[in-house]
Amino acid sequence: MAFSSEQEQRNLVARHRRSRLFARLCAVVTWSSVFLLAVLLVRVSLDGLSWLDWQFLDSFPSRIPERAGIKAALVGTLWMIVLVALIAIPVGVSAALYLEEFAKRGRLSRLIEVNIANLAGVPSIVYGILGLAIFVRFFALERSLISGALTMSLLILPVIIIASREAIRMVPMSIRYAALSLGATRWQTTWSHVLPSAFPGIMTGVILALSRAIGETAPLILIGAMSFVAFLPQGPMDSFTALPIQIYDWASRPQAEFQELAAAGIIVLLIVLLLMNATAIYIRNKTEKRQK
Amino acid sequence: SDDNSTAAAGDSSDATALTGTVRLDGSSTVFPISEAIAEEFQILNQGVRVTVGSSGTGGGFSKFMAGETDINNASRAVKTEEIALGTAKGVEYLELSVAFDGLSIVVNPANTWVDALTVAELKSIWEPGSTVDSWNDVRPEWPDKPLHLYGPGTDSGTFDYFTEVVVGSTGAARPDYTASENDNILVQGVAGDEGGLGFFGFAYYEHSASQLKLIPVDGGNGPVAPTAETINNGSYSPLSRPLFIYVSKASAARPEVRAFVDFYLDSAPALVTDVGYIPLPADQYAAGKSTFAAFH
Amino acid sequence: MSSSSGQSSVSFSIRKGGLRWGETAIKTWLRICTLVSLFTTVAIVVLLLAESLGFFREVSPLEFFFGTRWVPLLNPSSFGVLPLVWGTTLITVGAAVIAIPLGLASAIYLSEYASDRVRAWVKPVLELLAGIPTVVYGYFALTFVTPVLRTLIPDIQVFNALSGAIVVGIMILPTIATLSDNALRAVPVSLRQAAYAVGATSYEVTTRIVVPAGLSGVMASFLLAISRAIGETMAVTLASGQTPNLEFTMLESIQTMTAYIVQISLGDAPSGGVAYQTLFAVATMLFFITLLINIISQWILGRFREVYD
Amino acid sequence: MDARENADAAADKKKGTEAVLDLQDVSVLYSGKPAVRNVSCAIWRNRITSIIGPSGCGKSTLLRSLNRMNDFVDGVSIEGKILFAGQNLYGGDVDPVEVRRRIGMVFQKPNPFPKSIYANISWGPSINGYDGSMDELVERSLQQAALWEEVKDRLHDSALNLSGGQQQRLCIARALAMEPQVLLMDEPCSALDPISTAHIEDLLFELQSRYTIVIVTHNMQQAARVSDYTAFMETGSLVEFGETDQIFTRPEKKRTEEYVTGRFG
Amino acid sequence: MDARENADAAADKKKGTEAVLDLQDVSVLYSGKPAVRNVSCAIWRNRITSIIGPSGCGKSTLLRSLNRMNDFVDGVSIEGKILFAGQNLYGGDVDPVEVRRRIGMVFQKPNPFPKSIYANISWGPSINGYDGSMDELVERSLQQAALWEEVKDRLHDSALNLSGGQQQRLCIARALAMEPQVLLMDEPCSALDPISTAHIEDLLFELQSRYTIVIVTHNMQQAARVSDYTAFMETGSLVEFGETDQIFTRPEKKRTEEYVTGRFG
Ligand SMILES: Nc1ncnc2c1ncn2[C@@H]1O[C@H](COP(=O)(O)OP(=O)(O)OP(=O)(O)O)[C@@H](O)[C@H]1O
Ligand SMILES: Nc1ncnc2c1ncn2[C@@H]1O[C@H](COP(=O)(O)OP(=O)(O)OP(=O)(O)O)[C@@H](O)[C@H]1O
Ligand SMILES: [Mg+2]
Ligand SMILES: [Mg+2]
Repeated sequence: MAFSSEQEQRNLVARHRRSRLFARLCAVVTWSSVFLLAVLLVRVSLDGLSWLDWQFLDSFPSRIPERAGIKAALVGTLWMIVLVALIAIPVGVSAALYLEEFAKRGRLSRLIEVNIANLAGVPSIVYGILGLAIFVRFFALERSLISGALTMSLLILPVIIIASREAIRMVPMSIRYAALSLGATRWQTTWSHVLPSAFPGIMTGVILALSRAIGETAPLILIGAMSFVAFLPQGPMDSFTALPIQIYDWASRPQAEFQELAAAGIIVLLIVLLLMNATAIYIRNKTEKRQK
Repeated sequence: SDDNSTAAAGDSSDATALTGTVRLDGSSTVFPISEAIAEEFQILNQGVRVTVGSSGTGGGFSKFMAGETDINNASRAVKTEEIALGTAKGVEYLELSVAFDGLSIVVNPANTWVDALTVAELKSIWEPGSTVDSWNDVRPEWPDKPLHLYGPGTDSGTFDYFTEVVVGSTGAARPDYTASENDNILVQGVAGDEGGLGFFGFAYYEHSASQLKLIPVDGGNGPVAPTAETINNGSYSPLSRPLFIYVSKASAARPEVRAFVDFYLDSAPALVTDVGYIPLPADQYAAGKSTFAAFH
Repeated sequence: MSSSSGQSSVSFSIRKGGLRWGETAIKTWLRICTLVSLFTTVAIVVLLLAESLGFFREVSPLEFFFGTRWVPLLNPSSFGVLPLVWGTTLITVGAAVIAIPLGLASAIYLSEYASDRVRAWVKPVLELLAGIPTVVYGYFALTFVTPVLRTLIPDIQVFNALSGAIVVGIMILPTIATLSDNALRAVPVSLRQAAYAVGATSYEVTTRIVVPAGLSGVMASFLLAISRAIGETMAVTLASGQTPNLEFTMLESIQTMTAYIVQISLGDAPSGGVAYQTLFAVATMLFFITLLINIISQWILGRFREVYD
Repeated sequence: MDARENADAAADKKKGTEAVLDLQDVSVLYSGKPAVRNVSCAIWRNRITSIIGPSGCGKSTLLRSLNRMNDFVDGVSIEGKILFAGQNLYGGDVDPVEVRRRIGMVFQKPNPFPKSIYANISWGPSINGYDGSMDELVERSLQQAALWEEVKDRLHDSALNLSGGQQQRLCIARALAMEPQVLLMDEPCSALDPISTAHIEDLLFELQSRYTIVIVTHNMQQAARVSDYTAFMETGSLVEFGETDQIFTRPEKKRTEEYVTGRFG
Repeated sequence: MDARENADAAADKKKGTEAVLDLQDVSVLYSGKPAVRNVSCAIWRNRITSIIGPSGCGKSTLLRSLNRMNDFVDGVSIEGKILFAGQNLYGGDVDPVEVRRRIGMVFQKPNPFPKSIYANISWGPSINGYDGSMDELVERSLQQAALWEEVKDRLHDSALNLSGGQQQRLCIARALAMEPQVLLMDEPCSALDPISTAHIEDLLFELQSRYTIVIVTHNMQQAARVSDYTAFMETGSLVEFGETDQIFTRPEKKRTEEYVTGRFG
C-alpha cells in the first residue's frame, strides 16, 4: 500500500521485522521451558522406570533395594495432602473472604496485606523452626502427621490467601448487587454467589500451594518426620514419613540402586502432582462451564 | 488366641507377643544401620512399631535428652551441652558402640603421583591456616597442580572426628574446602576434579571405587589402606571411628525397647556389613550386651 | 395469584429484629482466620529474636553483621555472616537474571500470542513445573547442568554458584510466567485497542503499553519468585555445595543462608551450644532481609503502578 | 394496548393514591461531594414514576438511595429523610437487609446468577424463609414477568443461556418473587434490543396495578410511554416533578422543555 | 452556531465531494453468523457520516471493519470489499498497521493510556517515526481537540486524572496527532455528561473541514445535530442511507421513520 512516503515505508518494514522477531523469541522461550521439563522428566524416568512396579508401591523401606518400596511415604504424603487441604483451605479462603468482602479498607487491612505478602516470602525452613517450637513442643502434638500438616498449612496459607483474593476480586460486583438487592445478608451473598463464582480461581491457587507443600522436605524433617516408618499411619497423631524425605534419603545412599530408587520415587511424586493438577483443571473447567 | 496361623512362626512365637513403639532418631550416618535392624526386627515382631528419624546427631540428642525418643543414633560421643540438657530433664542413658566407619582418603583416578599419605601430611594440608595450594606443596617431587579439598560439612560427626585425629583438635581445619552433607556429592566432586582430594565414609568409596583412587594412610606403622579387615582389626588407624547408639534408661524399662536393643547387638555383625559399614570385633558386641543387661 | 403484599397496606417493620447471630458468628470466624497470619508473623519474630538473643550474648553483633569469615564450627571459629549473605545474593541475582527475562517472555507469549488452546495446555504444564520438588532440581543441576557447564567453562568447580543460580532460575521461571500471564491478561483490551488504533505493531503494543500497564502484577510475580529463590535450600545445596565464600565469582562453591540453616538443623552440632544458636541468628537475619525486600518492593509498586481503571 | 384500554389507564392515573416513599430534602454525597442535592418528592402507590435527565445528573445515585444499595459504595453519605411507610429508611434502628427485601431493584445490565433459571428465582425467597410452594412461586413470578412460556421447559438450564432481554425479564421475575412493595429499575432496557424493550414496557403496564415502580431511563420516548409521573433531574437537582403528560407537553421550566424536545443531552 | 453559519454549512454540504471509503456489499460474520449483511455505501471526504440504529444492530461491528480493528476479535470474517483510496482494505498485500495509522479511531469508553497526557499524544507519532517537533505536534493536537487550555499546565500529569469528558477529548487528540485521513468514532459521547458532549459536538464541527468523520451514536438528536449523512441500520442491514436532513424529515422507509420519531428503540 502506498499512501505513505518511502521513508515511512522502510521504517514500517523494520518495525514489522522487530515485531515478528519478538513474537518468535517469546514463543521459543516458552517452548524451551516446556522442553526443559521434558528433559527433566526423561532423565528422571530413564533412571527410575525399571524399578517402578507394584512391589515398589506396596513395600516398606528396606536396606535391600529389591525389597524397598514407597508405601509408607506415599500414604504419608496422601495423608498430608488431605490434612493440609482440610486445614489450610478453609482458613485461607476464609481469610481471603474476610479481606475482600467484610474488612473495611484501612490501616489494619493494609498491614495484614503487607504481612501476608511477606509471609509468602519467608523461607520454608523458618516455618520448620516455628512448627517444631509451637506444634511439636508447645502444643505437645509430638512428631505426628498433625504437627506436620499444621506446619505445612502455615507455610502455604499466604499463597492460598493471595490467590483466593485475586479470584474473589474477579467476581463481578453486579452479582453481589443482585443478591443484596433481594434482601440477602453479606454472608448469604458471599456463600451462595461469590464463593461459587470464585471457585475455579481459588482452585488454581490451592493446587499451586498444595503442590508446593508436597515437594517440601526441609521443614518436615525439622519437625520430625521419620525417615524409616514400616507401618501405615492410623490417624493424625501417628508418626509418618513423606515422599520427598524418602527420595532424599535414598538419593544420599552410596549404592547406585538406591539412586535409581530415588528416581522411581520422583516419578511417583510427579504422578501425584500430575493427578492433583489434572483434578484441579478438571474441576476448574467443569465449574467454569457450568457457570457460563 | 487361635494358634493355627502362628504355628509357622516357630522360634519367634514368644516375640510376637510384644507390642508398643520404639522411637529412634539422630545421625544420618548411623541411620542405615538402625534402619536395617529395625526392618528385620519388625519382620519378627509384627506388633512393635519402630520408627527411625534422621535429624542429625545434635538434633537427635536434643529430642533424646528431652525424653522424646528412646534411642539416639550418634556418629560421635555425646557432648557436655547435651549431657546438661539430659540432666535437667532427668534422662539417664547408656552409650553402646555398634559399628566402625572407616574414613577413606581418595583422589581422582587421573592422579598418578600419590600412592600414600602420612597423617602429618594430611595435617599440613587440612590444618587451619594451611598454605598448601598445590600438590608440590605437600611433597616437592609431586607436580605443581592445584589441590582442591572435599569433605563433609563442618557440623558433621565425620568432620569432627577427622579434624580431631588428623589435626589434633575438634573442628580445626582450613575453611576453604568444598563441603557437602551428602557423601555421594563428594564422590562426584573428587571424581570430576583432577587435583581433588577428599575424605568420606568407606561405604561411599566402595560403591564408587571405579571413579576414585583410594589412598593408604600411614599412621606411623606404614601405609594401610582401609578394608573391612584393616578397619575391623584396628590396623587402619587413626581414621576408623566407632558409631554409637544411646539408649535411655526410662525407655529400657519397656520390654519392646529391651528386645530391640538386644536384637540390635545380636544382628549387628551381619547387618552392618549389608549397609556398607564395618562390624566391631565380636567380643565387643557381647560386652555391649552385658553392659545393657546390667543397665536395666 | 396472591395480590396481598403489593396491594394492602398491612403494617410491617423494617426495623432490626434482634441481632443476626449466625452472621456475627461467621464474621468472627472469618476475622480469626485472617488474624492467623498476623499471629504467625508474631510467633516467628518472637521465637527467632528470643533464640538469637542467646547468640548475641556470646558473639558481638559487630562481628556478626560485618565479619567477612563464616566458620562458626571450625576451630578457631569466626561469625561474620557476610559470606552467607553474599552466597544468597549470588544465587538470587543469578536466578533472577535468568528467570525474569525468560519468565516474562513466556508470560507475554501466553497472554499476547498463544491461541487459547495452546495456552490451555502450556499453562498447566508450567504450573506442574512449579510444583516439582526442589531436590529433583538439585540432582538435575548436578547430573546435567554442571557437566554441561564444565565442558563450556573448563576451570569451573564441581560445586559452583552458577549451576545453582541456573537451576533456581529454571525453578522460579514458571511462577513468573503463570502469574505474570494473569497480570497481563488483566490489562483491559481497550488499552490494546487504543494502541493498535494509532498504528502500532504487536511488539510496540506489548512492550510499551501492555507490560507497563500490568507492571504491578508482573512485579508481584517477580517478588514472589525472588522470595522463593532466597528461601531455596535443597537445590542450591546440591548444586553449589556448602562453602561460605565471599569472592566475586560464580565459578566456585558458595553457601546460602538457608543452606546453612538446614545444615545446622539437620547436622550433628549439639543443640544448646553457640554453634546451634547461629541457626537462629541467621534465620532472623533472613527473615528481616525478606521483610525489607518486601517493604521496598511494595513501595516501588505503589510508585510505578499504572492504574487503568 | 388499544385505545379503550389507554383511556381507562389514563382515568385511573388521575385517581388519588397514597405516597409509599416520601423524600424530604434528600442529598447524596460521594466523599463529601454532592451528587444529588435537596430532592423532595413523593412516590405514589401503584404508579410508575420515571426519572430522566442527562448522563451523570444523579439518577442512579438517587434511585440506589431508595433501597440503601448506596451502602455498598465507598464514601457515600446521605442527608435528609426518606420515609417508607412512615419510617425513615436511614433511621438508626433500621435493618438495611429488611429494607432491600421490601424494595426490590432491577439493574441496568441484566445480572442473573450463574445458576439455573429456577434457582435464580427461588434463591431470594428461600433465604428469606419462604415456606409456601416454591414451584408455584417460581411459576407465578415468571408469568408476571411474561417469561414463563419461553422458559417453562428449561427451568433447570443455566440462566446465562438466555438472551439479554430474557435475562432482564428474569431479573424482574427474581425481584417480583420477593413480593416487594416497591420495584426500582435503573435503565432496565438500555442494554436491550427494541423487541426486548417492547416486551418489558408491556410488562410494566401489567405490573403497575400491583406494584409501585420507579424507573430511570435515558430514553424520553420510553418515559413518555410508560410512566404516570416523571422527575426531571439535572446536575443533582430535581428540576421538575409532575404527571408525565404535563412534563412532556406543558413543562413549567424552560430547562425541562429544552431537554424533552431534544435540544440538549 | 448562529443562523448564518448554519446556512453556510448547509450550502457547503450540498457540494459534491469524492468518496474516501467505498463499501461494496460488505458482510461481517462472527464465527459464521452474520452481524452485518451486504452493506454498500460511500463515506464522503470532509463530511460527517453518522450511523444510527437500535442496540445490537451491527453499528460497532461495521465501524470496526473500516480500519481493521475487527482483526483482533476472535472468529470474525469479512466478505465484500472496502475500497480506501482505490485499494481494498482487505486485500492480501495490505498492511493492517498502515491502515490503522491512516484511519484513526475513538472508542465508546475513553481509554487513555495510563501514562502522562503528553505521552498519550506523542506515543503514536513516535513509534511511527515522526521526526518533526513533538512539542508542537502535541500542542497542535490538543488545540484541535479543544483541550489545550485545560491541560497545558499539567502535560506531564497522568491522563487518568482527567474527567471523563476530558479523557475522551484526549483520545480524540491522540487520534488527530496521527493526522489520519478518516476518523472513526464509536458512541464517543455515551459515557459523557451533557457539557462534555456539547464540547465534543462543537469539536466535530471544527474538525470536519479537515477530516472525514464517521460517528456511531445511539442519540438521534446528536446524529441530527452533527452529521451531514446518516446511515440507519437494523439487525445487520443498512435500511437507509442519505443526507441527514432527508433521513430525519423525509425518510423513504417506514422503519426509518418509526425509529427516528421514537416509536421504537
Ligand atoms: N462511586 C462514586 N464515587 C464518586 N462519584 C460518583 C460515584 N458514582 C457516581 N458518582 C458521580 O455522581 C454523579 C451522579 O452519578 P449517577 O451515576 O447517579 O448519574 P446518572 O444520572 O445515573 O448517570 P447515567 O445516566 O450516566 O447513568 C456523577 O457525577 C458521577 O460521576
Ligand atoms: N465478539 C463477538 N462475537 C460474537 N458476536 C458478537 C461479537 N461482538 C458483537 N457480536 C454480535 O454482533 C451483533 C452486532 O453487535 P454490535 O456490537 O456491532 O452492535 P451495535 O450496533 O454496536 O450495538 P450497541 O448499540 O449496543 O453498541 C450483536 O448481535 C452482537 O451480539
Ligand atoms: Mg445511571
Ligand atoms: Mg456498539
